[in-house]
Amino acid sequence: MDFLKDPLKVAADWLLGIFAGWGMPELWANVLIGFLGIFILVALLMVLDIFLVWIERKVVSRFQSRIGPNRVGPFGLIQPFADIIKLLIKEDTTPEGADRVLYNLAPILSMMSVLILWAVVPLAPSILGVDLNIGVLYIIAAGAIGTLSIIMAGWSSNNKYSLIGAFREAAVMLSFEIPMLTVMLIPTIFTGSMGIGAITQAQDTWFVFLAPLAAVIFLIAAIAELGRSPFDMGEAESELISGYNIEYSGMKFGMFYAGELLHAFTFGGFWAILFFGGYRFFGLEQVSAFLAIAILFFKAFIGYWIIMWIKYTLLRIRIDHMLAFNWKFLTPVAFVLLMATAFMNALLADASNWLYIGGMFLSNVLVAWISLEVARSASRRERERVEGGKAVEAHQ
Amino acid sequence: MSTETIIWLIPLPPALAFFLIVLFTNRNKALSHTIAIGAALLSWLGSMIVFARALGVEHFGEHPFESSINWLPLAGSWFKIGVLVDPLTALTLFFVAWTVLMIFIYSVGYHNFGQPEGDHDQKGLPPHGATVEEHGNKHVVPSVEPMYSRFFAFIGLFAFGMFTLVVSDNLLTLFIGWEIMGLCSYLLIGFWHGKKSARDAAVKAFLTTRVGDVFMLLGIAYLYSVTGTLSFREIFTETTLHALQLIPSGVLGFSTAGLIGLLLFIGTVGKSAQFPLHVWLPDAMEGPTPVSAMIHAATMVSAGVYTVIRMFPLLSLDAQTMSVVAFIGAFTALFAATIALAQNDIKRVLAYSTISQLGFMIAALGIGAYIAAIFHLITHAFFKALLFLGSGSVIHGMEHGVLHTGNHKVDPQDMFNMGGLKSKMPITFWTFLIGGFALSGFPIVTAGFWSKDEILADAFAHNLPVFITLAIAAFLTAFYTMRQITLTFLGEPRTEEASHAHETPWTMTFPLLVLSVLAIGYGWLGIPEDFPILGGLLPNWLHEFAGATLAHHPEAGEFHPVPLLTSFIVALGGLALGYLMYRNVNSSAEDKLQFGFLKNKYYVDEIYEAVFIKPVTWFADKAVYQIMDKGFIDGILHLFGPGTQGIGDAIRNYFDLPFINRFLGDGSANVTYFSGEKLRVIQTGRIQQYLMLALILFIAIGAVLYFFVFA
Amino acid sequence: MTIDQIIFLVVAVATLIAAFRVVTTGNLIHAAFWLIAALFGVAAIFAILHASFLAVVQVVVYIGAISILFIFAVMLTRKDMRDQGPQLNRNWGFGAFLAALALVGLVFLVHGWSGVTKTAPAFPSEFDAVSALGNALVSPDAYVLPFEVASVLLVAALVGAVYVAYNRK
Amino acid sequence: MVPLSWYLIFSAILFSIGLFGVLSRRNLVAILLGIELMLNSVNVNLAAFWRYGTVTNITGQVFAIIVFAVAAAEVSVGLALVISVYRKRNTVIADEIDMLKF
Repeated sequence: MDFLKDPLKVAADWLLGIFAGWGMPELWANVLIGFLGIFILVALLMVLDIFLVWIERKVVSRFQSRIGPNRVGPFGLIQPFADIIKLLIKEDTTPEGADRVLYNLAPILSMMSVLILWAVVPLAPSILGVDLNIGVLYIIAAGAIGTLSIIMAGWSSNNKYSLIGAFREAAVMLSFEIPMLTVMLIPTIFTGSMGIGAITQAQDTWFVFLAPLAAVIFLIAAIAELGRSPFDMGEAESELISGYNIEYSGMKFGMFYAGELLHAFTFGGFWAILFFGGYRFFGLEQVSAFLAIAILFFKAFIGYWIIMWIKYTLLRIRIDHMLAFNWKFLTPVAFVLLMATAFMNALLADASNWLYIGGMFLSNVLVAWISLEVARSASRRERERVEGGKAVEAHQ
Repeated sequence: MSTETIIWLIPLPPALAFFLIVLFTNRNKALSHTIAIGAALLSWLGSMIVFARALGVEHFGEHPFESSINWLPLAGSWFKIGVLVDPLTALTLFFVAWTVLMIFIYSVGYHNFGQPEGDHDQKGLPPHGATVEEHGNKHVVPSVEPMYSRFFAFIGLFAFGMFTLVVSDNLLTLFIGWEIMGLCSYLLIGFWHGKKSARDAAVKAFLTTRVGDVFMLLGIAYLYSVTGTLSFREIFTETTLHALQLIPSGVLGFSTAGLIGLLLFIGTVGKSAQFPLHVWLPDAMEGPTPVSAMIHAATMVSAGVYTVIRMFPLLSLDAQTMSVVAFIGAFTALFAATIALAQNDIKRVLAYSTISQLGFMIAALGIGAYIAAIFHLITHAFFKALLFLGSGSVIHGMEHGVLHTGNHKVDPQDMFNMGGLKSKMPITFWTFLIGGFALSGFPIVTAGFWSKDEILADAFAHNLPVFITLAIAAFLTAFYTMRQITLTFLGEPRTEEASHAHETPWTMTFPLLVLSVLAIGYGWLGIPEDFPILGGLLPNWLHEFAGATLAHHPEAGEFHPVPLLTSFIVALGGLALGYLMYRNVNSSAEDKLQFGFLKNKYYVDEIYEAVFIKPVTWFADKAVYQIMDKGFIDGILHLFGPGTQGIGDAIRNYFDLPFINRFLGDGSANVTYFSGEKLRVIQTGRIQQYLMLALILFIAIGAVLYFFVFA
Repeated sequence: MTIDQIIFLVVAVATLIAAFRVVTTGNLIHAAFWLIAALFGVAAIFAILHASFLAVVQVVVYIGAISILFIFAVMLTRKDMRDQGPQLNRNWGFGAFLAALALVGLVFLVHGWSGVTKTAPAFPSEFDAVSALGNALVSPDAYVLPFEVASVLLVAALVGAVYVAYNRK
Repeated sequence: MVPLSWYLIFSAILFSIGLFGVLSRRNLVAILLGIELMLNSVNVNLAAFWRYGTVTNITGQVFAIIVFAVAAAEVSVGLALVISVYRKRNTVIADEIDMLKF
């Protein structure tokens, strides 16, 4: 039973016993076990990544009324392996005039920025890489490394398109970090801690009921952070051919690609953790650690599916519109929401649970409604200015 | 909110309105009057809440609402200021709030809000009317007051002063409110400062009341020096009062209490326009009519009487003071009533009647009729505000006629130019009639009857000469009131202007209606218990309530038929006589009562001119200006001038020019120039070189400090 | 040497090498990336010091924002991608001398200070540095005023930077 | 344990390297890079003094946070100035921007 409850500890104790038997000092043994854990987690994630490719392709084809991969293996399940083999045996080109070190470093950093995120993901009540008390900031910090990898890739490729793509992507990521960090502070307010584990523990009521608007803003910012459509500024096939990764081929491109998919899944997971209770589901997580992991992954897959849904439904937004949307709408709304939440939190500190939830929910709805009204009137004025009075009438 | 908090807040809205209007909204007329009326409404609301809560308190006189805070630190203790609402204050708040609110509303209509700007109106003069073109016809309509917002700011400040005075629990804040009102009355009487008469009236009012105020301040200072406190509740304790009564003051045989009371009373004489300081009140009619109603009928002069009533426990300690008070009150009542007989200006008649009625109250206090004085104070505030506002309405209607005919020589305030307005201005007529009957003491129905009857009854019981004087005054009151009504409203129009007058807008008539209800209804609260027939119907609520203010509850007087009959006779007789005498009078020449000495107010102004003003002017001109200022002070200055100039020249020529200019001035410039020329090469414009230089110096200085200074 | 010391030395040496490359490398883009490496090193030093908040903020602010800004600026201020001419000015020798002098002075001062041999006190078990820092930043008894002034400074810098760099055409 | 002096020496060296960069680089952006190094060395000192002083007294970290804010402001304004200068003068070499001279 212990193994079902807390497999990590059981396994660690078991390994420690073995290593001690070999006469290894306890300190070294612990370090070794830590590295082993990291290795296992990363390996599992990479396997997951392979299947994400398959899922993505299947889902997109269903969106587009196709069947998708169906030749290799049952339901095309072996297809991603075929893809990998193709990528592995492709020629690994490096353009002339490229900055070799940075050029080769970029895909690694890209992958790394995703993988280090999993260090703070609470997979189950007892399975948590590092319980950082600043987990929320850590997510942003990892995003900063992702930005870095894109800049590196864009610059070192010695290609205009890739540089432009990298600039755009960096601008977008820097900009959307702000509303993202701001709304991530809202679960922090509810919890009183920035630790991801603590945030999950605190969600007796899913935070999405307390802060629906924050969840929406987080999703939008996350999509922008991922560089997925409709915010895929960095790639923008029709304008920049393929943006920052234009010059990459073979497994290096594969790492960007896999990194992007895993990133999307990871943010689906963070969405679930921050707003949908993480591994919690009516006490089921207490039954077994594996059940908790399953719940978390199920939620993360739903988040991932929503991200895909948006990606394959909406068109790309122009870069200036997108930045304006962030700076003139999303960021102010996030700030206002943060202030409103802090205010309500102080106001309802001693209120009953239901009153607290109701007050929070209503304040969110109110902020959303007001900001939409303001945005609507502003955009109407803008449209009148740009198109003149008659054009507006024609629109209506 | 607790009642105490509300009381603290009552005076505040008008003051805020004053600042808001003066600082921000004075360009927007509608906003300004909205703010002012809103403020008045808030104060009204607060007053009504306080009043209602006061009614609900058992033995309110012993447990008034009071609250105080530390204000000025004194050696070892604090001077406290605070608020106090006892029955007297509650009643005063009631009528002040009502009249203030009504007057504010009335002012909107009076200043022609909503009418166009005048053709050639200018600030400081009353509006002259504007020409509008309608369907091709040009005609003249009233124009809006050019200083509209300023007016509302001033009356807002005024209301602040009045509320402060009423709710304060000590003489000092009372005096502050008192002085704010003095300032406001100056500003408002001189509101149309383009008119010389208005300017003069403003200065006169200010200076005359100042005479009273100085004595009042002396009284306050004396009181403080004797008792060490100015708080009413602390002064009116048995021990303090007893002490005040026993210590002789050393002046004319007055006790300390008597002398202080007398000094405070002189303040009231100035504020409430009692003889001999009454001269300012009729002249103050130069101000806009709402001001006349506010200052000179409902509130400010009431403040004087209120203060005397407030200090009654002190005053009543000394019989000598009381007789002075009674004498001045009774004399003023009669004196002013006689002057009112011969006045032709509709507002001046009311002004003298105000003086006369205030005399009634003072006389009532002088004979110890405390409750009667309160009662008359309240009823008088209502019906006198009503009469003033009514007269303003009449004047407004007449001005309308003047604008219609275009004959600006016709004085719209002269009663002999009116007549027959009853059918033109029905609402004004009926409300004015109610007010006039209340003033006359028309039996049973009106509030004025009950209060005046109570004064007469008390006077009959205590002091017969006063009773007779007041009875005559009451008779004259009824007479000149009916004269006024007859000349103004009855008969046929005597001028074309009068025949073109018409009713004023609802903002003016609505306050009239409200006030006329109060002018009638308020009297029913104070019917004596043993009055025939009516006595038992309603309990004498006012007596119970107001009497509780004093430590010793005053007994209701025995009913006696003589004063009652007197009241009936003087009121009805005066009214009848007035109507009979004036129903056929068509011009001032036909008026048999236009005696010179009455017309000229017994030459009091002239006497003052000769006795006080002329000598002072002469002294100021001759002694102070010619000899002291011009001869002596200017002479000294003329002596200084050339001497200083000589010294200055010397310093300039022998020190400034050679030493400072040449040596220091030019020399330093040359040195700077030369050194700059040499040093400028190190300014390379290269930031890193500067930084290196700074770093070298930093390291060098650090090393020197480390090794030599701190070592 | 304990593990702590070894880790510290490795990180410190790597950081210093990166920093040295920042000031000597000819390629400015490389300099910017070397700066990123050096800043990572400093973040690691913060982590060794148990200043976890500072470490993460170092990554977010310096690497996530400031370095990217540097890279942008480097790219915006050049007509082509190559660097021309020497990257050190004529007085670099004197500059190196002054920097060395400053180092000597600082080391001398550090050496002469009595508190230099101090070792770190045990980290209190129930002490949460992040919440303590948060409370200190917004507590009126502590540092709310500098915190607000810093906020104002940031806003002023934001507006000023936009104004200065705005291309009026 | 790592002695305090190691941190201090480390930050002194980092500071001197930054100082050298500030004094010797020709490019304005590179000068700013040097300034960043100097600021970082200060932060290391602040954090080290916090850790080695009274840990419950958070002043050192607060100062470091303020330094972060100042650094961010400095860089944004500094780079804006550099870009502005580059637009006007078409150079970012510090020695060539010397209009403010005799």
